[in-house]
Amino acid sequence: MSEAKDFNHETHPDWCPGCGDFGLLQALKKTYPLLNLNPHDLMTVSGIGCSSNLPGFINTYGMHTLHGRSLPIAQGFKLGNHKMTVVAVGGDGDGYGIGVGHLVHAMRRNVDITYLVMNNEIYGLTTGQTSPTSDLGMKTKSTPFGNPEVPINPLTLALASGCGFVARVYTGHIPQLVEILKKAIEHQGFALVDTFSPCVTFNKVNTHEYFKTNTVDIQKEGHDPSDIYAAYKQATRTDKIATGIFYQNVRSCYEATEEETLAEPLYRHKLGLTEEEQAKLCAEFI
Amino acid sequence: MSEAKDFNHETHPDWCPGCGDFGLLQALKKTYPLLNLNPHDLMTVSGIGCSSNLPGFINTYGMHTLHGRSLPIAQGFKLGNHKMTVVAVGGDGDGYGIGVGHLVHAMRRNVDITYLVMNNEIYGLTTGQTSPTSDLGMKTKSTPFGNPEVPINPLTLALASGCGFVARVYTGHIPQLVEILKKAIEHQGFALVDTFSPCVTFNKVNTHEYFKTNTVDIQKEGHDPSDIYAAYKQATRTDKIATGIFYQNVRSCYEATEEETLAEPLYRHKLGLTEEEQAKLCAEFI
Amino acid sequence: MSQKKESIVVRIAGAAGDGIASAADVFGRICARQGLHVTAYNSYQSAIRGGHVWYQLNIGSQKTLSHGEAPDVAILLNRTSPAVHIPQIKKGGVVLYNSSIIPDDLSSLRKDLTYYGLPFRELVKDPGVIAVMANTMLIGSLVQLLNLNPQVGLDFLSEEFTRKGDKVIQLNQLVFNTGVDWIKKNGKSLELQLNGDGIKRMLLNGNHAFGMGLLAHGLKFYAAYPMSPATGILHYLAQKAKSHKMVIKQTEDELAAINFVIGAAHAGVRAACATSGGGFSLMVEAVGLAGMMEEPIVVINVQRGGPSTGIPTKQEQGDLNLLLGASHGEFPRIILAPKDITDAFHTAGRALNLAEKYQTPVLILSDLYLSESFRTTEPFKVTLPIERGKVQTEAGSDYKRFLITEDGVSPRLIPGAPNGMYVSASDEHDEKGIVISDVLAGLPASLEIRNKIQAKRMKKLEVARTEDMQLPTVSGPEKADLTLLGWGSTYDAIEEACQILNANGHKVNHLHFTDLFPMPEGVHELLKNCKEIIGVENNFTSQMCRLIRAETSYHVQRTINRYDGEPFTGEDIANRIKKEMTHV
Amino acid sequence: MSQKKESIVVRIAGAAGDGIASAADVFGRICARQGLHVTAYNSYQSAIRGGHVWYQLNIGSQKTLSHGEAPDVAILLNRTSPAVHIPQIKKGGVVLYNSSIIPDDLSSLRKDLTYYGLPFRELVKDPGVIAVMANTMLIGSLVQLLNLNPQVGLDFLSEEFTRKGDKVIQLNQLVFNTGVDWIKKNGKSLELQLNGDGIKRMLLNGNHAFGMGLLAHGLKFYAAYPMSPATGILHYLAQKAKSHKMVIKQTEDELAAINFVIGAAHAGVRAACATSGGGFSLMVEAVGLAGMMEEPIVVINVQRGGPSTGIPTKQEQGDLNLLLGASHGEFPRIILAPKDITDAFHTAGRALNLAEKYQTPVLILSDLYLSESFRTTEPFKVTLPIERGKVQTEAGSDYKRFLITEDGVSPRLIPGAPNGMYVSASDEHDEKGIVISDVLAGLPASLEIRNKIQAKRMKKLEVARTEDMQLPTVSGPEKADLTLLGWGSTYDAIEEACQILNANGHKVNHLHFTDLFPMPEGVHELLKNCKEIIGVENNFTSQMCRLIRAETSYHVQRTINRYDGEPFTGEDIANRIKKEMTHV
Ligand SMILES: Cc1ncc(C[n+]2csc(CCOP(=O)(O)OP(=O)(O)O)c2C)c(N)n1
Ligand SMILES: Cc1ncc(C[n+]2csc(CCOP(=O)(O)OP(=O)(O)O)c2C)c(N)n1
Ligand code: SF4
Ligand code: SF4
Ligand SMILES: [Mg+2]
Ligand SMILES: [Mg+2]
Repeated sequence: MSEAKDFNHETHPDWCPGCGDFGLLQALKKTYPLLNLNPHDLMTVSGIGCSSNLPGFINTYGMHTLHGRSLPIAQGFKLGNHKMTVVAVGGDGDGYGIGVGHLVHAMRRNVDITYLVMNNEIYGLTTGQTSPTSDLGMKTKSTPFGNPEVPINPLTLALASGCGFVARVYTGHIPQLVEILKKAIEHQGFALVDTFSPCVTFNKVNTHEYFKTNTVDIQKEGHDPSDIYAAYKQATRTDKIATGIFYQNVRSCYEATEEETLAEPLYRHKLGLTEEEQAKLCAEFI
Repeated sequence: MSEAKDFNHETHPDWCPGCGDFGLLQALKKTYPLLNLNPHDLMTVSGIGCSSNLPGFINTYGMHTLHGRSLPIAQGFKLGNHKMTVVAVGGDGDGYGIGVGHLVHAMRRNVDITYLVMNNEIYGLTTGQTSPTSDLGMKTKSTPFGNPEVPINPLTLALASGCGFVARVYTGHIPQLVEILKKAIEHQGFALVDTFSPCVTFNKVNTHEYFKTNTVDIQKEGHDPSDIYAAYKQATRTDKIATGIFYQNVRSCYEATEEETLAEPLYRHKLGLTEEEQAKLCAEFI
Repeated sequence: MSQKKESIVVRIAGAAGDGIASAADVFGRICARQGLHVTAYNSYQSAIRGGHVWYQLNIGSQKTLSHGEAPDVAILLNRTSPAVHIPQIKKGGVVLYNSSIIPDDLSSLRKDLTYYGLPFRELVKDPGVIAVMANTMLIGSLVQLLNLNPQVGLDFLSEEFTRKGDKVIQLNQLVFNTGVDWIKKNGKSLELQLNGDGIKRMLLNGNHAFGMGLLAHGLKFYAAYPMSPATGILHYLAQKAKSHKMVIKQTEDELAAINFVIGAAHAGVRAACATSGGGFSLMVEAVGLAGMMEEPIVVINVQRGGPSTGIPTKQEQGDLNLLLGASHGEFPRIILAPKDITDAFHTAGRALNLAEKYQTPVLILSDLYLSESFRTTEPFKVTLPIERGKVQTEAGSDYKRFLITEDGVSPRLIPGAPNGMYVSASDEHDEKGIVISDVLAGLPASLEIRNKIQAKRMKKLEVARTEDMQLPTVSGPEKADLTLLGWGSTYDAIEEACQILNANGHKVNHLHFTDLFPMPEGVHELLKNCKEIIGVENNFTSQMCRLIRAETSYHVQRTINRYDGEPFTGEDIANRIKKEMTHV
Repeated sequence: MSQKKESIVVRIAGAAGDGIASAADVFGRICARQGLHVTAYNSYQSAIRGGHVWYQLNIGSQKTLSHGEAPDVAILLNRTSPAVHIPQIKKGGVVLYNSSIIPDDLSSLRKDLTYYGLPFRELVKDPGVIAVMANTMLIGSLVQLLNLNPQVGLDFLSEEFTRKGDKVIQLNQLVFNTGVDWIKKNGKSLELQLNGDGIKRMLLNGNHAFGMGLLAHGLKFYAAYPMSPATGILHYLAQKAKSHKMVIKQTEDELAAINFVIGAAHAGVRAACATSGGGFSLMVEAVGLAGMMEEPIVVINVQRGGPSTGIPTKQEQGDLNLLLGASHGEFPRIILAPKDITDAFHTAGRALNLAEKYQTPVLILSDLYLSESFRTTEPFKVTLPIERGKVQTEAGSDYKRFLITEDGVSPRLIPGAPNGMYVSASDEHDEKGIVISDVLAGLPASLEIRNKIQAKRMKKLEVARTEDMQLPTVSGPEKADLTLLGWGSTYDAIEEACQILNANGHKVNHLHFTDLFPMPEGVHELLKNCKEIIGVENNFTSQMCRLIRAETSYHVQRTINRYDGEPFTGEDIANRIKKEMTHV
């Protein structure tokens, strides 16, 4: 049985004091014991960004990779060792900007991994440029006259791409976050959790205060997560910012299509051929 | 006043006889005169694929570029010369596979270009591998045991990404196609037209016959293209394959955010600074 | 000449979609099964139907070293091919064609050829017959023309169509025999000394060999995005996925493909991907990631005519510079360029071993010619045992993933072991993997860590250079007047050129690189001892000669470059050398 | 020594978020406005808050050639900095700090230093005051310590805060004066000969110079994805977008950025993008596209510590190989590496001209040190007229976009002209742009077209080599015993090293490359005439020396390599040379 403290890492997070990412880190440490996961059962994969530094701050196996490429790596790892629980993490730039193509394909492919986006609606690590989720008109270092682009809506994108678990939560709401993380990791197949994780340094609009004031928990409002059209409506409502589980639908995950091959994890397979097997391969060309 | 034949090119298309792409080519030649467009008013931009060969078969300006990169190039060109009408064309692999990240961003960015995807649900030019729109379970050269991935739905993707004009049509239905192309090009902002354009050589499932039998024109059924939720439903219905204009919503296009700069097309601007202007720039650092 | 020819060049030509490749396959297999040697090259274009496509097969009693230049015999399948191909046929050659499709009088084109027009529609009236079967008839006529054993053809057809049932088999055999009989009746077999040695060889291409080589040496994960001429590897492996329990994954693009591979490799799986130059260009960033995170991955780049989309169905050795420079910053990489199909099989295994030995990307350079031309080849036997290097599944008390060691290679723990938790990062890190770029960079202690860990990684290059990289092979006369220098797939063509030149009284030998980078010590020595060197490369700028100069200062001043998209043949090289020689 | 020092090295140190950069800017500007020379380098990490950050300014009456090694004076801003920085201060140096934040007794760390602890909280009690203003106080004390004119500081503050109103100005001036007065009362100004020449120079960094250089030379379109240390160019240009009517676009990634630029360039717009190594790795495929479609684009790669994410806030010259090998296949490219900030301005313009002259990608190599270090620099004047090469807006009767010409450059028609319709393709094409890879590839006529059009493109490289590429500069004594060879941003540091060494009685000169590729004729000559050469590179493998060897066979056998992420200083190089010399 693991405890939250088993996941503490010797390295203190280098995030700014107050950064929303602390919330997710804390919640993960609380969630894993609830799922009976030990540090060595977990592979945390990230891209590049402030948020993507997370694998270095939690005591699990980890890969801290390239900006935008965490999902291909996480999926490749999972197929190589599907007994481990794979959690991909990163920022809005990483996942919805440079990485959005991989995201769209990962959602339809449905490898059983969990993807947590620390969405601060800004590029943190590069010191404050527009991100794909920045508000229209937001002034940043790269858009001093205002962001000219309508932001991506990660939730409708996920719903449209066949994602079987679509949720959103503010990282300051730890109990809700833990609850959702638990369900997301338990979900068989690709799960997306978009977390509002304020950047206290570069985003002076979408602050902790802002999310505390404007979010609403749609589970409390009785939202039915099996109704995809209701989910679309929640994802686009403008009165409040909806949080909670928007949609869940269990469908066969990718690994199931490789059932026989993955009866044993790939990395444990015996390698090489017998002479007969080799000869048989050659015979096909004779 | 242009005529269809003005758009004929000396090069005969190298598509297989019966390829669906002929339909789009023919329809484009019919559409441009209806819009009073001359060959030199048009820039046709494509990626790589059978479908992406189209710019070489029509008498307009053209760029035949890289697999998956037609949209960034088309947008860059349009911002450089927004007086020309820019039409990007390509295949399902080009646009929904390798290029889907650019597509998602182009749709929210809303540069005023038209994007026509010749969707044959297969990789044609590379001789028949699974494409992101191939049916689940489809046997192809790269998936001899069946495609393990749920296909992308380009329409829900477009609706979810803020695309202001979302349509689909079978290239064998020329009058419907011409009608839709006309509206798509007229639409101010990014317009996506997904065309079913059968690959007679490598896709033996989604054939001309198949689309002739299974499509229905939703305009004829009275679909309201201003209702996005109705559009989602049409895009996911299973009784028939819906074609027509699913959604249209005019919002300010990207060029409008650069109104002053683009008062004159960028390529015609006078270049260089006066000595005073140069001195002023320097003075900022003193 | 009184001696009968021991080899013959056959060309089958028509348009894309005419079934040329499968006709060539049938014919090639018939030859191979009689113990003849075959080298077959498909000249095609980036169009699915139409255009001008031809397959050229060089058949011999001895090993044929290239697909040959001008054909002795041509099978023409459509009406546009005579004008293109008849001018290219060797003097006194033979043309076989279906006169129901080509009703024209071909003899007006050239008088010195023998024309056999078989009227398919008249000869075969069976209602089950389909147009493409005319090819089978023409193959039958070819078999008879070359005096090969028709029974081998009949047997092959019956195997080939087993799954389609007896009716189909019989029909095909009938059509085949029609061709045989027609020549018997109306034609005359050629006087040849085509004697098979009875050994049944495989007829396969380099992509098959790469695929089988990976599989045979423990590949378990493969990811790719289709791209000619690399796709054959994907097709081969995809078919073997279930029977050999591999995960073979077509991904959304090449960025994904290589990163999937890195993920799988990190899990402890032997993993590889292949692509062509354009796809490799997209993989560049991740190659550096693998270098930094010390992941054992194998990437095959099957070169084609560039730059950019270029001439995608044509040959070039144009990507060596790309591989040498791939990714920003500095890290160890190994580059291998197998010289033929057998070498492709073994190189695949060797690359998997080296990747795990050095925990760094191993890059293989193939090209369209090696990957797509078919050769008769002795069945492969695995000679290299699978060696996985420093790998462990359990962690000691103070495990350090990036431990500084003498050879630069650190013990690699497969994730999952209790107590071994570590992070592999693309950021610079210390021996434990803890990132030093975040809050420590620039401090005196980190400068030292950085220096050590960068030197550790780079050390692997030096160890590989001395322990594993092979010197170029030298073949032919020892004290030659001229040395032809090549690399990768041009091996056989250069060998053939040497044979031709030496038969002509020259004294030419052949120096050939397969292990390109890091370059072993001793190359300069080898080159210095040559009297005169001509670099032979299928590119514009002599990239290999440039690499040699960068490594050794040796300047190969005279080069032969072919960059029109066609592969070299021995004859072609010999002719160019002869021209060059007049300038010596 | 009786002579007073004419330069001084100041370090401001603390944690990220302590306002170090803006304090350094204020101080640097105050110096610059008195006509002093400033070189300032920010040593920071890949974290937004915390860690150890320091800014080092080398201030001099004469031009300062580097940011210097050990500081004479240090301003310490937080409690963790004394332990790190005090050991590094020059003997007899001075420490300024806010004793309200650092209450510790620092003198226990070193006895030879002078410590001035200013108790900010006691000295400034105004209720409007905020913590970060302590920096202003310390700058005030520094100004007084160095005997600079405080009025310049007061004036600067009033300008700086104009928009924030008089209250803020007055408060800042009050705090500044507090520092001045405190030193007057409790300290002693240093004995220095810091005399400004009264000329007001800019204080700016290389990214500003690139941005302004592009703008001044006709840039109209710029696309980028943020990446340190290149982002400064985006920030600069974004602010100028409206006033100078440019479209400055942040795109979704680097793949998009360069392809946007290609689109805009095709429309006839001067267009560029910049990134760092990782982003450039992603641009590799499109660089080849621009080469093939003959599009005039400029790409700036601002190098940082690699490989992979590496040490992103640190210095390296590690991407030359990447640029040389970027993209599959062969096409012409030009690579320039400006040597300092002024050169960055002019190189931006030159690159835009060369791109249009040769209609091919021009790549600029900068690095973190050049792009992010600040220097006092004379205001820029455009000296290079904008030249757009063979460009036309109207089409003749038989316009051919890829016309074969003597210099390889074809007249470029801006799309939109009636009757000029053409397609630019990444596939190989004929002079009109018609693709030959589809149905024509491999036919004799296409082989000829391919050969000609490939030779045409490659011709541009040869023309550029002779017409435009400049030989390396040589500075210092003519018949030197030792030549230091460098490239790009290390120019000033190597100059400084030469000065130090020559002042020590050595005879050292400096050979410096800015035009890297294609390499002009004559380099070998230059090198051969040197007695002894040491290559000085901010990387592990001496990439420039390797390029020289590949081009000329000349082997620079002795090298100094720094790859710990720090930039060279003259002192550092001189020390390493001295060590090396003992081995001569
Ligand atoms: C290929 C590449 N391009 C750009 C960068 C620079 N970069 C580092 S982090 C980042 C974006 C950070 O934003 P986000 O992903 O939202 O993470 P955050 O820092 O906000 O948590 C960028 C652009 C990079 N590392 N690699
Ligand atoms: C970077 C890159 N990867 C792969 C390819 C090979 N390739 C050419 S076309 C194509 C896909 C074709 O499919 P699609 O876009 O659907 O077009 P279609 O041929 O079906 O019309 C691929 C993978 C390429 N040209 N470039
Ligand atoms: S810059 Fe923003 S995102 Fe990054 S650590 Fe600080 S608060 Fe968090
Ligand atoms: S292969 Fe398919 S997509 Fe390509 S031209 Fe032929 S029918 Fe059309
Ligand atoms: Mg962010
Ligand atoms: Mg397709």
